[in-house]
Amino acid sequence: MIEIESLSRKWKNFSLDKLSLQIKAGEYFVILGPTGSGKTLLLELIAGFHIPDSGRVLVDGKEVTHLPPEKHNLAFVYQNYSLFPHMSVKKNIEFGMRMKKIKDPKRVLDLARDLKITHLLDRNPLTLSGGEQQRVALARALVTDPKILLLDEPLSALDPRTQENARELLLDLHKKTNLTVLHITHDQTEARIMADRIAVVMDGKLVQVGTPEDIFENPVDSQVASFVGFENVLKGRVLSADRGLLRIETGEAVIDASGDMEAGDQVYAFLRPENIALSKTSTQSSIRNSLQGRVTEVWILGALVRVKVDCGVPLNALITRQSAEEMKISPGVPVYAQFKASSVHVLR
Amino acid sequence: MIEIESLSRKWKNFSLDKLSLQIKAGEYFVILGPTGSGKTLLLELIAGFHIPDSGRVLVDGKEVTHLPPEKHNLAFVYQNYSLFPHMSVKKNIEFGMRMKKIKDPKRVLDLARDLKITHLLDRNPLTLSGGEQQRVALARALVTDPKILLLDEPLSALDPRTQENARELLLDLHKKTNLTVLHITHDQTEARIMADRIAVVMDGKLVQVGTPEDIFENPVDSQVASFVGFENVLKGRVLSADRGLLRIETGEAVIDASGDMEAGDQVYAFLRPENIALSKTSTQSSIRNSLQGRVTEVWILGALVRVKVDCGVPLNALITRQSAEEMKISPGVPVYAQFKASSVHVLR
Amino acid sequence: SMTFVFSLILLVLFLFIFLTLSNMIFGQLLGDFSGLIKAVENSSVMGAISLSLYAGFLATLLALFLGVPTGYILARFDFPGKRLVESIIDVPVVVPHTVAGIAILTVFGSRGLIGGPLEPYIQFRDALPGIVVAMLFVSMPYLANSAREGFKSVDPRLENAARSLGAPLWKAFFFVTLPLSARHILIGAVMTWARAISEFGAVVIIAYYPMIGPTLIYDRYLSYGLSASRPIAVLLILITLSIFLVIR
Amino acid sequence: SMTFVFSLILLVLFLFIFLTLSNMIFGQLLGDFSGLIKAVENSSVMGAISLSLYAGFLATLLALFLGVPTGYILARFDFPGKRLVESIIDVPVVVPHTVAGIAILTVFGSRGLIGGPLEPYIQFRDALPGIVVAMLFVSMPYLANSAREGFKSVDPRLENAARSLGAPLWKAFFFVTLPLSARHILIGAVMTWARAISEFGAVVIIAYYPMIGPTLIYDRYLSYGLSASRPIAVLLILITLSIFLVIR
Repeated sequence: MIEIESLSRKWKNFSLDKLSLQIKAGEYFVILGPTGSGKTLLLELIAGFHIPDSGRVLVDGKEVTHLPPEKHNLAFVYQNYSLFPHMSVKKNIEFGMRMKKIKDPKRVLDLARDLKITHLLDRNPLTLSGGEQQRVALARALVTDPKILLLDEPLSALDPRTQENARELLLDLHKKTNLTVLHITHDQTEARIMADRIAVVMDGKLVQVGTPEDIFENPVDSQVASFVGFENVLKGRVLSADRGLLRIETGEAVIDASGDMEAGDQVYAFLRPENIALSKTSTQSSIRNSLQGRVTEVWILGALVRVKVDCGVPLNALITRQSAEEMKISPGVPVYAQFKASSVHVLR
Repeated sequence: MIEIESLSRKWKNFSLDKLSLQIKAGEYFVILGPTGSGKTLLLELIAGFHIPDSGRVLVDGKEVTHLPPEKHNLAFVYQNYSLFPHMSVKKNIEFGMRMKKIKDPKRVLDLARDLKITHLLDRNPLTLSGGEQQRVALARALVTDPKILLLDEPLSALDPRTQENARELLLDLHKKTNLTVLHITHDQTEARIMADRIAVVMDGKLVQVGTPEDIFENPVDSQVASFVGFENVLKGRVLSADRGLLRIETGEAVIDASGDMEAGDQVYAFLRPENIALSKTSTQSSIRNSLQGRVTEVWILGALVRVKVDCGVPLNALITRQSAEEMKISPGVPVYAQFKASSVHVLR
Repeated sequence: SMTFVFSLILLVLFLFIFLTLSNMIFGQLLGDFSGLIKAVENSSVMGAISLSLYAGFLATLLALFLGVPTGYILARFDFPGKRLVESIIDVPVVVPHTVAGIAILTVFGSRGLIGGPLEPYIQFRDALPGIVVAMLFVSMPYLANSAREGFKSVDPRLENAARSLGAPLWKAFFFVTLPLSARHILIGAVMTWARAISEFGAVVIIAYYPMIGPTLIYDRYLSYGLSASRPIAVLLILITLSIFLVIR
Repeated sequence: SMTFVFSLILLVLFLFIFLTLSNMIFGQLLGDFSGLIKAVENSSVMGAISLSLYAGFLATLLALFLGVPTGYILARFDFPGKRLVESIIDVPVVVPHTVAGIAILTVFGSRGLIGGPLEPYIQFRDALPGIVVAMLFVSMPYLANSAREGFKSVDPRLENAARSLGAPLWKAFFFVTLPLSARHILIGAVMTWARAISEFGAVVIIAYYPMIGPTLIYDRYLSYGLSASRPIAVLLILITLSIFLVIR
């Protein structure tokens, strides 16, 4: 368990401002935030590489704020893995045991087998692929059996295919060993897939903590909303509110949404492009918006197509190439943009 | 018009091997190939920065193979834009005119207006964003009114949003000025969107030339096929062939495809993940394959979900998150993998 | 802690250098200021110091003329024997100073390979040309290496871009490559000049006369002892350091 | 073309350095080989050369002891006045050699700030310690700068990783940081040693005797002329260059 109490620190261009956070034992906790938001600084403060300007860090109830890093007893894996380039993979893994004077050669071999790096033990780390380096870094960090694992952007140096395997590996490790994992990333998809809970950090401040559902379905403010992928931001006014069902006027369109606003409220409606479907025919219903409009721009992005539709308000939709071809989507074509009322996220 | 005749050159780790190619006047021509395939070397040979070991380069019918680069009369824009950091944006754009002793200040201003960089003219290029730098580099290259524009990976240094604008800009420029554009890239989507014609270069050799449709629907060999996104590669045997409609046995499945093979032929069938739809119900027809299978792995990739299905052969499908949720796709779930016979590309 | 011990050692090193120089300088300024004034008023002292600065300047000019093109070739082209050429150009840095003097005298003396044929036209021994050649020999590598690093730091694609815009190679060099490596070359020139005017051993062998600053200091020290040579030493270093500060 | 002209200039520079050294060396080897043999058999010649190598070795050891911790602090920490400290540590490179000698004599002479109190225990003037101090003063910056660059090239995250694995700072330093900057430090040590044994001006002022190689060359040149000093010069440079080649 990690308790962070009102932690502040300025360092180079980064700063953290009175950040408090509790991470439960055994949790897979992800800190999500854009590049430069101070995430790595936070991780380095927890690991003891920096001393905070104010505030405390407690690990399992014991204050470690001013202890040197070697007394924090947690495993730390950097984005670039930071393997020692002058030691073999085996020596890298044994390093922690040498420092802590633990003799247990079997543990190195067991861990190497679990992480599928037995065949790499005599290699130099510089000759390994990104995915292999990561597994070695994990073995090195876990060999002395720490209870807490800190991961600094663990997937961002890997190519997409290796990322898939690495995610699986990390979740597996977490499940099997009952580790508390604190993982930082700027990638919302990664956070959504992996986290038990997520904290969103922006500009050195904690903005929201919650389950992935909380964060991705109910972002607390517009900054979080657009960071987690609600690209369509519609400014409007609530026309009527009836038991949670809102009618909102935005631009020259009226949309249905759900929320606890009142008639007359000025609101913002957030909508993900992938939640907007396009159709040649209208299929109106009480819980489904269907706005008539006209395609203004089309961009093919591999298997997906991004379509801008003018429905009185401009909407960005993301559809498959196949359906774009079937509907012969191109600028000027009339379409209906359809989305569920429940996929509109409304904030004041 | 550019004619390349049997061009060979070894340089560092790159080499070109007897490459011949003709680019027509006014064409938007894309050279597509993986990193390290020698694309940039080819472009630098055309521009005269290297002398080929053998072969010739002709521009508008005139041989330029051994002329120094300043006599090639073509515009060259590097991936990093290579703006002169010790000159203002304006001086950068004027450089070509200074060298060619052309005095026409209006041309600089007109071009700056067309490329929307008038407000940047007094800035230092190092302070510009990637997209701005690219527009300045284009202005600098085009100010002396060349007939041919060579682009070295022009989009790969830009973030995705800026890429969209840059594509539009390049296509616009091409349309308005009747420039011959030779654009190299490793990105198949970029090639597909932008090219009039595409040449695929691999390991220094020309593998295929054709329209985007030719390349992406009818790759000549398995190397090109998997490079342009046919991720599913099924090895099989033609059971029957009837007026272009093939039945192919692969693994424990039989699929329909089209091609001019004969019964008994050993073939490879290529299939894009985005062309495979998943469904809970079978909708068999003569031109649509529908293979019964079971989900083995699921990976959420933002708005898309990648699903591995075992249908007697393993198939990778790419579907939207929405439909994955509606079908409650998860490992173990039975599904039908459906794809048109026409989206199977068959090669011997 | 380790950091504390290391900081103490840094302090010792700093004090060794700082005290050694400041003790001499302030000892002179505070203890015997009139000696310094006398040195300034002495024409042979000022003549020797001026000669140091002037000969150093000439050596630097020659070094620029030879070192800038050399640096460019080494930065841009590969050729067989390149590593040997680079090593030879670096050798003067490690040659003991009087050995360099003997070598220069052998070649540029009146019976030497170069000095012999040139004897009717130019005198090296005990003359300004000899001083300049000795200074050039020991300081040359600084300029050639700086220029090479400067040119290496300029992306060749900038040169290519200039050429595709219509610049022949020499225009690309003068309008793009040279301005962008000017800082490196300037720093190299300052180091070359400083190395040239600091030289004693190589110069004293080919030309005891006319005396440069370091030779005069040695001469006074031998004839009249420490107190007679120290004012000149202080004067020389103060002038050198202030020229440095001005250039930076 | 420009490339051709530049290549010619490179050739001139190369020949200037190569001919100067090879003319002296081959002139001796081919023209007066017996003179070289006599020098090898002469005990005062071999004694002076050995003293050069030995004193240079001691200066390098001291430089390592002082320069490695200094380089680490400068690479890893920011503190007020850091730029001043770095500048002062670099000053010996630009101090004229006889000026350095005068400064060292001022401080380490028998009436000096340090030499005075130490007089009963250790003699600097005309003694090995004086030679070593003079060599250390002029060569120190090479080691401190190399070590600093070496430590800068080691990612601090490697140190952090070692510490999170249970290593206190000094173990992280000795097991991770130091081995990874060993190459830089070794190159710095070789340069320091080369600079130390090449010094003449600073050494000759604090200690004409016991004679080091460069001093003996100068002494023989003054007393007996070029032909008497050249064999020693050739011997010294051959020994120096071969030690270099062995180390590299």
